[in-house]
Formats: sequence, C-alpha cells, structure tokens
Amino acid sequence: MTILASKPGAAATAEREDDLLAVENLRVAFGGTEVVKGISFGIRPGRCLAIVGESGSGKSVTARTLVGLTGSGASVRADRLELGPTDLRHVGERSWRGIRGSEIGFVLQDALVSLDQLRRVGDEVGEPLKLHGWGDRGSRAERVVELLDAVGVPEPELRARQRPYELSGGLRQRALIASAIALDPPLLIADEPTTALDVTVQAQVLDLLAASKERGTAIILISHDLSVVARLADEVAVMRHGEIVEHGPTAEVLRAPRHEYTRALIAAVPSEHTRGTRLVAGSTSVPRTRRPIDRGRPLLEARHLTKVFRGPDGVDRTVVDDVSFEVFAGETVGIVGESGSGKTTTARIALALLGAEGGEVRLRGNPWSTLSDRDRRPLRSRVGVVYQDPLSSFDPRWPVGRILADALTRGPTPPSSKEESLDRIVRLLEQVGLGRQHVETGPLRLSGGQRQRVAIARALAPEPELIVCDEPVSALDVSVQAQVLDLFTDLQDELGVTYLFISHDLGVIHHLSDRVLVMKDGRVVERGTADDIFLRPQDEYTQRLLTALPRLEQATRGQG
Amino acid sequence: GSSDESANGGTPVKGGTIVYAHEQEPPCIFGGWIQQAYISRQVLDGLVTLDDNDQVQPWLATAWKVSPDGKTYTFTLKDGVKFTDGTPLDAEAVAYNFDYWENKGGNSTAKVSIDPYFKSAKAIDATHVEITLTHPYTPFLTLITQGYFGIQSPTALKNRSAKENCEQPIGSGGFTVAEWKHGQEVILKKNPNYTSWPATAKHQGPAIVDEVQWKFVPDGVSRYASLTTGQTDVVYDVPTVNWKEAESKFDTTLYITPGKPVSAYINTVKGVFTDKLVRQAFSYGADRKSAVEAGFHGVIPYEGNGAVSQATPDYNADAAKDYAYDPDKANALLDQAGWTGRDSDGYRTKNGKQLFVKFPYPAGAVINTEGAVVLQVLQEQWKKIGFNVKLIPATQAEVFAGKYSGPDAYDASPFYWTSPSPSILWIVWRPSTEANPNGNNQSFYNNDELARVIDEANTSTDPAKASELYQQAQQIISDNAVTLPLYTQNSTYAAAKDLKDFWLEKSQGEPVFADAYFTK
Amino acid sequence: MSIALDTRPSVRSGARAAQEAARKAPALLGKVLSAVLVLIAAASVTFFAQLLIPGDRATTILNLQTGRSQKWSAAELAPVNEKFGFDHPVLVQWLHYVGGLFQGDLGTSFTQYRPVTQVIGDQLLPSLVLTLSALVVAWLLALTITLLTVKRGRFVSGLGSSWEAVTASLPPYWVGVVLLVLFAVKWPIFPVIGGTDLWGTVLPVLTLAIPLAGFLGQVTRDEFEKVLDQPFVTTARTRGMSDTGVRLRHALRHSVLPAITLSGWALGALISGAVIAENIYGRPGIGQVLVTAVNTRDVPTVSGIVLVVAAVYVVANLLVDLAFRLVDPRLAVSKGGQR
Amino acid sequence: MSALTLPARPAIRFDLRARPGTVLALLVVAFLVLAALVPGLLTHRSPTAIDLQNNLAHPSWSHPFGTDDAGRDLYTRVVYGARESLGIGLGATALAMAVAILLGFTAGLAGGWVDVVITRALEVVFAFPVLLLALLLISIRGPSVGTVIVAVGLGSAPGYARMVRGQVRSVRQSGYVEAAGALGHRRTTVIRRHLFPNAIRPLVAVMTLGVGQSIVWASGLAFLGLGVSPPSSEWGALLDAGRQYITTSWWLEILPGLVIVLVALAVTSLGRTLQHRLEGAAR
Ligand SMILES: Nc1ncnc2c1ncn2[C@@H]1O[C@H](COP(=O)(O)OP(=O)(O)OP(=O)(O)O)[C@@H](O)[C@H]1O
Ligand SMILES: Nc1ncnc2c1ncn2[C@@H]1O[C@H](COP(=O)(O)OP(=O)(O)OP(=O)(O)O)[C@@H](O)[C@H]1O
Ligand SMILES: [Mg+2]
Ligand SMILES: [Mg+2]
Repeated sequence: MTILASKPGAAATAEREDDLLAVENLRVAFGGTEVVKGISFGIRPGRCLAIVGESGSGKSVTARTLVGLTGSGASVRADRLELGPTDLRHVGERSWRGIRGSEIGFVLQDALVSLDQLRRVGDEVGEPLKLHGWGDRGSRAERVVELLDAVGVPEPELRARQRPYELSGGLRQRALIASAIALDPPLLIADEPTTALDVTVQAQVLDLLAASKERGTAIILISHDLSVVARLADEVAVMRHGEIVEHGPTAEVLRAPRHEYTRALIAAVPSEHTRGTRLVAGSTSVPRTRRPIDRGRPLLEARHLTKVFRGPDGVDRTVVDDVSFEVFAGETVGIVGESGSGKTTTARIALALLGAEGGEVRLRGNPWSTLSDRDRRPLRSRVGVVYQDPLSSFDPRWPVGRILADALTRGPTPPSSKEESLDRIVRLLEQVGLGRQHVETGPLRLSGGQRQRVAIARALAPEPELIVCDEPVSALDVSVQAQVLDLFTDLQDELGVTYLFISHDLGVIHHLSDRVLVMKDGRVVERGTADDIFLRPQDEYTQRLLTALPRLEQATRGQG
Repeated sequence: GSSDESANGGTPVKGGTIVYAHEQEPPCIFGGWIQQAYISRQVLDGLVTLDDNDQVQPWLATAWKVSPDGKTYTFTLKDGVKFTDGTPLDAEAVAYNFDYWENKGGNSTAKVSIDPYFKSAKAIDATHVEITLTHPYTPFLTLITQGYFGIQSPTALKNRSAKENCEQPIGSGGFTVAEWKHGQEVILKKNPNYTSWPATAKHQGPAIVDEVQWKFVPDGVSRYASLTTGQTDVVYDVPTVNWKEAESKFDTTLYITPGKPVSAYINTVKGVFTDKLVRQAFSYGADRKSAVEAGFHGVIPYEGNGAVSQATPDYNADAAKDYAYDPDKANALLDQAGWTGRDSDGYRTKNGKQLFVKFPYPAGAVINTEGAVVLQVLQEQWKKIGFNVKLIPATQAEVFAGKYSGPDAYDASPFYWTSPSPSILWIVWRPSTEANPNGNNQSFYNNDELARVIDEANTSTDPAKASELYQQAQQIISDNAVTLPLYTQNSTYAAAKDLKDFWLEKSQGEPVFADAYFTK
Repeated sequence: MSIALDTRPSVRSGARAAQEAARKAPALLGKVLSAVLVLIAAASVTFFAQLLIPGDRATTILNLQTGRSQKWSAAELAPVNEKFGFDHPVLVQWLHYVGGLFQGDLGTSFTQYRPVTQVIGDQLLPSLVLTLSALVVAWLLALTITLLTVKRGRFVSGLGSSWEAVTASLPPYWVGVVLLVLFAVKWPIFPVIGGTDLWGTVLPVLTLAIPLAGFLGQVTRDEFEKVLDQPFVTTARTRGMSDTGVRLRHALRHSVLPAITLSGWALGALISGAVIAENIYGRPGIGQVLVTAVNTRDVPTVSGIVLVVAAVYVVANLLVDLAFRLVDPRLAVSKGGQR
Repeated sequence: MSALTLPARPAIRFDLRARPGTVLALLVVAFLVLAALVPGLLTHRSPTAIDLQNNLAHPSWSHPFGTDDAGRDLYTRVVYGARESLGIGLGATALAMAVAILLGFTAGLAGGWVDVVITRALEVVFAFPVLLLALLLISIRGPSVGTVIVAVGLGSAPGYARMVRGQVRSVRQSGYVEAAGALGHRRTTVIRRHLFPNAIRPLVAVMTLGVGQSIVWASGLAFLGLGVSPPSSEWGALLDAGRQYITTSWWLEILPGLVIVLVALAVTSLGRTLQHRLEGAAR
C-alpha cells in the first residue's frame, strides 16, 4: 500500500526526534466517509501511549493502519508515517510482511476470537517466529513455552498443545500477547486487551504489559476504559469522531481534563464517588432524591435456592448453591460476581423462568416459584425483566410499538383502545428518553443504547413493582451506560421501582446498590450494604476483587 | 462367397473378439422373452431353422417326417452332437426339453406357441424323436424355429441350481457363456467342438472369432456412438435418426419382425369402442402412415395390417390398405354412430358423454421415444375429428404388474408379438371363454367365425388353403377394426465394415455371430 | 443458517478423559444400535412400499418371464406363489425377511434367481468407485476454484462464483449427455461406453462431480469469505503472514467445515446421479440394477439395495462426523451432523 | 393505530444497480411466471401443433429454438412447459416444507421421545436417495405430475425438517421467547406469535433454493422415462425426448437444458440473495 501525503495545510505537531513511531496528519476514509480525520502522535521506546474514546471514534482503524491492514476499500493519507527510519507510506506488501510481527507486535481487539480455534495454541504463538524464519522447529517450540511462561500462562507445555477453545478468556488474551511479543518487537499495539476479561484477570494482563514496557517496548494501548488506561499509560490521546481532542500526560488529562468531552467521559465512569448522583451532563453533584425504603415485609424473598446443571461433558455442576436473599420495596439490591458465578441463573430462578432443585421464592410473602404456570401467569406483570442482551430479547420482526403494546396488555390496566395504547407507548418511550419517531422502528435498527431503553420501557409497561436487571449495561459504551444508569435511578426516584441488579462491574454496582451480594461459584460469599462491601470487605474473595479493580482516582493521584 | 468379400477388400482373419452392444439386459439368458432369445441363440441350437424364403431347414434335426394325419412328427437327429458339458444331445434330451417347456414351466412362450396342439414327445432311439400333436398343426415346424426352442442339456437342467441354469444355460451352440458381468456384459466364448451348425450357416465349423462381448448399453445415443468411435463392432437398434448415416458408414440390417406388428388392441367390450363404427372412425381418423414416416424418419415401415406384419408368411396386403387416412369418412362414421355433440374443448359427445379414449402404452419396452412421437402426432389428428385421446406412458413395472390389462384398464393399447408364423393369430384372437380363457386376446374380441377360420388354417395340411384362410382371418380382423395398425416391429443392426458374415435368424431376427469374421 | 457452537472452555484432565471414555462406550453402542435400526427400518419400509404396488407379484414374475402384459389364471399363478412364499401372510413374509437380514441373507432375486447379496455385490464396487471418485474430484475442483478466486477482486471472484452458481444448477444427466457428445463422440478422447477402467470412468465421474463441485464450492466460498474477515485471520496477517499463507493455513480449514457436513448428504445425491450416469455410459452399477429391479418388482433386490445404500449413507455420515472432528476438534460427534 | 399492527418490514430492499445478476435473475423469473400464467402472451403458436413437413428444423427467426421431430415449435413448447415445471418446483417444495414444518415443529416443540422418534424416522427417510424414493413412488402410483411432486417433495422433506427442528429449538432458547413468557403470555400465544414466524423465516430463502433444485430433480426423473405424460412439454420430458437427437439436432437437447440451467440459476441466485439479506438483517 502506498499512502499519499495529506493535503497541505493540515495541522502538524512538533517533531520529536527520538520517536520510534511518528504519525502526522493521518487520514483514513472508507468509501468517501472519513473516519480518521488528520490525527498526529508519536511514541518513544519504553513509553505507553493510550488512545481512548467512545466506540466508533476510529481507534481500531488507526491501529490497523499502523500495520498496513486498514481494510479493503480504505484510503489512507498521511504527512508522515514513520517507524524508525522506515517511511511506512511507501512500503510494499512484501516489506510489510517483514515489518508485521517483527517490528510491530499487534494484539487485536477481539481476544476471544483472535486465535485460530482449530490450531494448537503453540502453533499460533509460534507463528511469527516461523514466518520470520526464527530458529528451527525445536528451538521455536522451546521459545513458545518460554513466551507462554513469560506472559504468565501456567503449565505452558500443556497449554501449547491445547487449542484456544480449551483456554479461558484470560489465558487466550495472554497467549495472544505472547504471540505479539514473540520476536520482541520494539512497538506493541494492544487494541482493547482487557475488555473481555474479569477484573482479576484484567489486572494480570495490565501487569504483563507494564513489564514489557519496562523492558523498553513502546506500547500503544487502545481502550475506552479510562481506569485501565490510568494504570499503564504515560500519555493519553482522547479520540472523538476521528479526531484527537485532547492529548497529554495521563495524570494531567485525567485530573484536569481540558476538553469538555474528556470531562464527560471521566464523569460518566460510575464508582463509589458517583453514588447517589446522576452521571450525565455535568450533573455530577446533583444528588438524587430517594424515596424511603419499606423495610417491612420483603417484596421478593429467595430461600436456599439450589440449581444443578448437567454440563456437556455429562458432569453435574451445582451452579447455584444455597442462595438466599430478600429485596425490599423501593431498594436496589446488587449482585456482583465473576462470569459464570451463577448470577443469571439466580435471577432466572427468582423470576420463576427456571425451576430450581431446591429452595423457594416468595413474592410479597405469597408463593411464587411453587405456583403452577397457569396461576403464576396473571402475577407475572408484577415482576419485570431487563436482559443482558436486549437485542435477543426482542422478536426481530416486531417494531418497537408492537413490543410495547404487547407488554402494555399484560399490565393491571390494559389500554382499552388503539389510541390509548399508542398514547401510552409514546409516554413510555418519552420516559426512557426516546420518542414517537421510534414507534415503528425495528429493533435491528436501534443503537445499543436505544435498545436498552426500549427493553427498560418494556419492563416498565406492565407497571411492575420489581424489575430484575441482568447486566443491563455491560454491552454499552461508558457514555451510553451513564445515560441508562441515570434512567434507572430516575425511575426509582419518580416511581419507587425496586431493582434486583446484576452486574460484574463493581463500579456500576457500587454506584447503584443499597445492598450487595457477592457471588462466587454459585454461593453468596458476602453480603451487606454497598459501602460495607466496597469499603470494608470481609471476605477474601471480595478483597481480591477490589484490589484488582483499576481506579481512576488512584492513578491520577499516584502520578500527580 | 468369400471371393466376393476379398474383392471388397480385406483378408479374413481368424480369431478376435466381436464387441456387440445390445440394449436390454434380460434377467436370464434362456427364457420366453425375445430379449432372451437373442442371446440364447448364440448358446443353444434348435431342431430346425428358417431360411430367408420362410422354408424350414435342418439344424439339429437333419430330417423329419410328418405322418399323413399331420399329428406325428419324427425328427432324425444329427449324430454325435454333444452339449458343452459333454453329455450327448440325443433324442432323450430333445424329448426332455419339450417336456420341460410344456410341463415344467421351462419356457412359457414356447409353451403358448404350440399349445394346445402339443401332446407328447418321446425318444424312439438315440437319434429319433417323435412329437405327437392333438390336432394337425401346419405351423408347428415354423414355430419351433424360434429361439425359445433352443435345446439344453437335461443333465444341466436337472442337476444345477436355478441360478446356474439362468446364467449359464448349457447347449450345443457355437458359443458358451463364460461370464456374465451383470449390468455390463456377457462374455461368450467360442465352442471349439461345435459341430451342429444349421443348414443356413455361412460356414462349416466352429465360430471363427474367439469371443463375443455382449454388452448392454441401454442408451441409444451411447450405443450408436460406441460404433462410430470404433468401440463396438455391432450395435443393436440404431436410433432411426442416425439410420441414414449408419447406412453410409456401416453394414446395416433392417429386420422386420414377423408376427403381430405394433398395433393397438381395441377394447371391444367396454367404452366407446364397443361400437364398430367408432372403431372404424378411429382407424380412418389419423394419418398413421405419415406419422410413422415422420416419427421414424422414414426408416421403419408403416404397417396397415394390424393382425400380422408384412414379414409374416401369408400376409394379407389388401387388408393393409384398409383405413387409409380419411377424416371426412371418420367424421361421417362418428355422426352416424351418434357422436354428434361437441363440448367446449371441441371433443365430440353423445348423451353428454365425451368421446374419450384411454390409451396407455408400455413406454420404452414397446413404444420407444420415436413411437411416442407418432402417438402424439396421431393424438393431435384424432383431436381434430373429436376424439379426446389420453396417452398414458405405462412404466415397465406397471406393464408387468398387469395394471393395464383387463377390460377396465384401457380403450386402446399397443403391443407386438413376434412370431414366424401367421398362427400367431390363434394365440392372439382365440376367443376367451370361461372354460378356456385367453389372456392374450386383449381386444376381448370373441368372434367364432374368426376362430373357426384360424383354427381351420392351423390344422389344414394344404399350404395354399391355409394361406387363404389366414388371409381371410386378417381381413375379418381388419373389417371389424378390432386392432389399430401402426408400424412394424423391427430390429436394426449396424456392423462395422470389417466384420463379415454377421447375419440374422429369419425366424426372430436374432443376431448370429458363429459365422462372423474380421477382415484386415 | 448458522449453528450455535458451544465454545466454552473445557479443560480435560487425564482422570476426566478416562471417565469420558467410560461414558462413551454405551454411547458408541447406542450409535451402532441406532444405525442398525435405521437400516432395518429402511429395508422394511421398502419391503412394505413395494407391496403397495398395484398388481400381483406372481403376475409380474410371469409377465416378466414372457415379456408380456396380461392376466394369468390361478392355476398358472399358484406355483409361482408357492415358490416365493407369496401365499404366506405379509407379516410372516416380512419376519422371514428381517430374520434373514440378521444372518446376512437379503433373500433371492425374483428375476435373476441369485442371492440378492450377489446381485448387489457385483454392482456395488463400480458404483462406489464412481460416487466416491466423484466426491473426491468434486472436492478438488471446488477447493481449487475457491482458493484461486475467492476475494481476488471483483472480476476474478465474480467469475469464480458465477462458475459455481452455473455448475451447481446443472442437471447431472444433461452434463452427462453433453460431455459424452463432446469428449467421446466429437473428439473421441474418452470411450463412449466405459466399463470400469480408469479411462472409462473419467466422464461419468465428471458428470457427477461438476454439479457437485459447484454446490460445494458455493458453500465453501461463503464460509471462506466470512473466515477471511475473522479477527484471527487479521491477527495472522499482523504477524507478517502472506495472503496465500492465510488462505492455506488458516482460512481453508475453517471454510471446509460446512462442505464436509454436506458431503454426507451429497453422497445420497451422488447415488441418485449415478443411476443416470450409469445409464448414459453403459456402466455396471447399482443404479442400473435398481431401476430394473423397481421396474420388475424384484422386492428382495430393491429392499437389498435400499439397505446397502442406507448403510453407505450411515457409514458416510459417521465418516463425515469423524472428518469433522478431525478438522474441528471443538465439536462433539452429535453436533457434526447438523447445519 | 394500524401502524402498530403492521409487521416490521425487514430491510430487504434490493439495490438493483449494485447487483446486475439479481436484475437478470428477476427478469428470468418474471418471464417464467408470465410463461406459466399466460403462455399465450409469449408465443402465438400451440405447443402441440404438428407440422410434419417442417420437422427437426434448425433454430431460425420463425422458430427461435427450432422444431422437434413432429415439427412442433420448441420455443413454444418450452414456454408452455413452464407451468408444469414451475408447478413441480413449487409444489414439491411446498409439500416438502409442509411436511418439514409439521414434523420439525412437533419434534422441536415436544422434545423427549416424540423428538427421538421423529428424528430417527427422518434419518430413515434420509437414507433414501431422492431418486430411489421417486422410483419407488412412481412404481406404486404411476408417473404423473402429482407423483413427481410427491416424490421430489418427500425426498427433500427430511433435510428441511431437520432444519426446522434445529430452528425451533434455537428460537425456543431465544431471549424473546423467554421474554414473552416473562410477560405472562400463554405458551400457545408464544408459539403462535414468536416461535412459529421466527422459526419459519429463514426457510423462505432455503425454499427458493429448493424450487430450483426440484425442477432439476423432476427433469432427472423424466430423463429416466418416469416423468409426466405426453404431449406435455414439461422440461424434463423435453430433455428426455431431445436426448436421442443430441448428435443430429442438438437444439432439442441443448436449449431446454440451458433453459433449466438458467431458471435454476436465477431462482437459486435470488434465494441466495434473499438468504444473505436475511442473515445480514439478523446480525
Ligand atoms: N472496513 C471498514 N469499512 C468501512 N467502515 C469501517 C471499517 N472499519 C471501521 N469502519 C468504520 O470506522 C469507524 C471507526 O471504527 P473503529 O473500529 O476504529 O472504532 P473504535 O474506536 O475502535 O470503536 P470500538 O471502541 O467500538 O472498538 C466506525 O464508524 C466504523 O464503522
Ligand atoms: N442451561 C444451562 N445448562 C447447563 N449449564 C448452564 C446453563 N445455564 C447456565 N449454565 C452454567 O451455569 C453456570 C452459571 O451460569 P450463569 O449464566 O448463571 O453465570 P453468570 O454469573 O450470569 O455469568 P455471566 O457473568 O457470564 O453472565 C455457568 O457455568 C454456566 O455454564
Ligand atoms: Mg475498536
Ligand atoms: Mg449472566
């Protein structure tokens, strides 16, 4: 690929002679739409530059351009694009192959699918060695084990012989990094290396990258998670709509963001400090006006829930193990825990969508889980659900209006006419920040945030007392997440809705919950008020979770 | 004579393999189906054979004597003939074969050909066998020239399994069955000890070639193509569209089968054809001659006599001229018969009933694709005079299962029956009675006068008288329009020019390879 | 259609592997049992289906022996009925048949008087050779064309996918006739009637392989295109792998999976096609026997052929499962069959 | 409020400029439909009109596809044959779908032993190659349009049934079915409103593919002489009749063959376009 120079007159930054990589006025367009609009940056050996920004701001495109793999149909222009002495703008495909892997290591965004599932991990990790003619077969095999060991993969010989699907997400991510650093490239680009990971694993990966940096590797870290960035990066570039809106030393940018967008981004990260406030639009300090919680008889009461699943290997696993909890009217109970700890299963049992091997769920003191389907059906409208993945919870054929109309008929006062139904649908949509224009939109054409709001509107439609929210924000960008979280709190304040709120994001849980359950391997390991759990954790596991959690403030304070 | 042929170029060579592409693969090599006669002729010898003038000539029997009452035939057998299993072909063996066909289910077509005249067969001494009939039956000798009457080794028949007798019949013929690669070919090996060639043979002695590969190639295009590319030396049933080309490039033979031609039985007991006028109108109403000429590209002759074909002895050529295409007459006959109404589709009606003809035909086996086109042409012409003819191609399975037999199954349906003798008329037209049913009379036409005439012909000892009677019978059949004549049944062969003395049996058109030789 | 794959990690330790083996033994037995059941059911269905054919079996046999179409008297039919046991109740005939199956006896052909095992045995090999070669050739054709043309610019890939679309729509018999005329008659490169030698097998194999190759190619191309967009392919490129390397080492293996699954099904289609190819090229084979046997109502032979074809099908699908597992160790056998 | 009850129109719009192949395919299908419905519009001749003087005529202006052995105009016969060929294609596919939907739904919804029995039964039918099934059926019922439809339809049903069953099971697991249950809808309501339409949806594209294949299958039967009775000019029958003229009058075999290929190609490519669209829309 030959990259042409950008049009003259584009902004240029000061030259930095010792830069390993220098990018000036980089522009990338796909079929006429420019998605990277003249950005410039540089990086020196042993330093880490973080590129942050919302989804679609052009981070990945920029990264791919640096290895000449922008994608088909892309047109790339730059005033300067140099790796050491090499002008990357005039590199042919053959020379690119020499650069990739050996000069630049690249960790792709989707760790879980970035290893060839059908090949052995060892082959994948050793591929750059082979491609660049490093050593012979035997020495390569040794080197692979070494590399896996270096990135903290336990039992590296065994792992090298396994296939990616036999490895957990964290291990896969580490193997991927091992492959990227196999030839010890001077520049490492890591695109969202931690998004798919649990906090504890995330912390390990960040340590790994830090070690690499220590050895003199220049790292470009791409993330939309500011707290991750805070732990590793020396500099931060904030991207928005294909432009770098702010660029500076990490501590400076995080502590005293100059651009309004950066400020909003930082404010939108939920945490202990945002508790009891709204997240969006500089309203950080506006406190919520809570309704009182009725601590009398619990609204929902789960006693000794137990669920056993037979796995694909035929072995029974106790997925929910003697879980009890209660939810009082008007409060928010959070459930946290790592992936697979049984949160969703617990919620589905609570909703009586799934039978349990043991235990009982009662609603307002009355039987619930023990009712027959037929008897439960009329009561269902008192409990709403918002699913982790709203898209799959919508019939793809139904437009928003029909989805909501259907939910309205389940409420205590079903609309008596089409006109009334439409009125109420529009009101619901407005309540969640959407409008009449969305009535006829199909779910496929909504954005992630919009879908989540429709899901909430659907849950609200039958006027439930309790809404079970299963990871309602995990798929969302921080800024959209902030809007949705605000919506939840507003609804609680206005209507007194009760929440059972599930998330693996500790910040979200801390931000929202009154009381918290911590789950691990199907058991509740700790329970208490949000502040008790997060500030004075008793259980060893909870403590481990909390130390692993990267915190924005910590980083800014530590470096400032 | 061989001098002619050397003049044609090429010196004869001994040995070699003739590759012959046939169409259908029979279930067994010996049996009552013409497909079986074709191949069993290579392996088995008959008592007598027919020459090109329809005269009976010696074969295994060197001479024969007919008793004055016409009921006893005494055959003198060639001396010293041995079956290929080494056992002698003597009078006992011949008598056993007659018994096998007649009484042991050995060959139902052989049986039906001489039923019910046959009484018994017995050996007088080693070389003399005596056949006794219940009535005098003039066609008897001619009938036993058919391939169904090949003599097999009684020892083999008695001692071997049904499977072995099916796959490798033991006779005294010019070839033996070496191997049957089912689905592909039968390998026939020369019988080096052959002594019993017929009087009509083109040379004396064992077969000149060493082997015949009798291949089964059902697809006509492939079959003919295999000859043009030199892969085969002789092919059966050349597609008529290729006939002209074949005539110029190869030695071709068009054999018109004697016996009942391809003609439709007309159901005279049920449906519209119970009325003779309608039957006649049906015959007049379509230009069968032109249709046949077009459909078969002028190769296969039209046959106007539905009773027997022009290749049959005592053929009535005048009867063949009846019912020349005459749509006006057909219309008049139909009007006369009361079919005066017309429905919305233009078909004639009578009392609200449509002039409907159900016309199933055995597709493939009897009516090939060319024949089907002829029927479609006729269908269009019948439509013009108001017949609604529904053509139904019947599959082999349906035909064999008898789906289209019986008076309720059809109004007209074509079939053929090869026979070297006009006595076939008796087989087909003998009245079917409760006591003595005749499943072959598929027009269900019981005409005592006709029966009397045929029977008289069969039993007449005077050939001239017999001939006259047979012709009279054909006229009766034609007059009553109980069969719709279409075209002759044929066998066509094309042989490479370097293959000489390949000939066909007159009786049924079986190919004969025992005399054939290659030239260089 | 896409399948939901369970890609959850499951690390197997030695102890668990042993457990697994112990669990799989009855599973294997179950598989064999159900295969046997399928075979017997297939043969039985055929057996009964043929009893539904209008007309009397003895009549058919007699007509067949004489090349005629007529009714026969009870006296004429009686010996045939007795010989083949048609006078027994249908259920008894069936039990007798199924009983025979377990002893490897498929009955005796009504028309050829030979054991059906022999009737089929003679013909099975040429048919298998034909269908399997066709499958192999189809695969080679499909892979070559896909590898060479997929995502190689608008024109080349367009050419490749058009070729596949056209060939996939070709009726096999038509291909057969056209190939025959072109390459055996017009340019006599290959024999018209081939028999079973290698040279004579070329055209029949191509007749079956060309349409199938188009079909397999289409499926493979779709998958190939999807795979080339996968992150792991991009990852391989970021390591410095060439385009050819990516295609051969990464994409190929993934993209053959659906075509492997379809190969089991394709074998059935090939057997159908073989009937036609055998007809055109005068090849021996099960197809010819089948058509004849159906036409002559040779019940034991037809049932026998169905049994054999079903067995081939069952075995083929087991092999497909196996191949699938070889290529993609992620999937349990039970998932290999679905698409 | 009628707007609410309208189903969402999935974004299936064909960008015609971008896909010239699709336009061509649409044209072919339009021609086909026209031929099937009003053949008289496309030709002024009769498909059975005999002209013995003019048989086996080469393609020319007056006979664009030439004439056959009875002097019938081949183009006209092809046009008139469209109805039966298309009928067979649609009929067989519809039958296959009906059977598949019935069995697939029963198996997918009932689960347990019902599922096992149906799945096993399907496996048995699967073991019959289409042609074998057709041969058997035709030997039982005799050749006719109906039999051909039934034969090809039943032959392809198990494949579809398997697909439906898989689809039903996956839709059953889907979030929206659970969501409908969580709203307190009756099981039958959920099946009717969500499960059925969504499980059926992907079949639309597959069905289109099936029509093309069925036409090809049916012509295969005709080729073995087991097709539709004359003087029908069903395309398979045309091929069967044309085969013997391949070396002398090529058009009789080649042109109908090309027509079948063209139609199968058009229908299939439309099906695939549809499939891509639906898959794309579902993503
Ligand atoms: N191959 C491509 N063709 C067309 N458009 C593309 C292509 N790749 C990316 N884009 C567009 O470029 C824009 C930037 O995408 P990019 O993947 O860089 O975003 P991102 O900042 O990495 O977002 P995320 O945080 O979601 O990963 C998006 O609007 C995307 O749709
Ligand atoms: N239907 C099922 N059949 C078998 N196993 C199941 C089923 N549903 C869940 N499991 C298993 O139960 C365990 C807990 O699953 P669950 O979905 O409740 O976890 P989770 O805490 O919600 O995780 P995540 O954060 O990833 O959503 C997992 O190991 C999962 O594999
Ligand atoms: Mg990205
Ligand atoms: Mg969950």
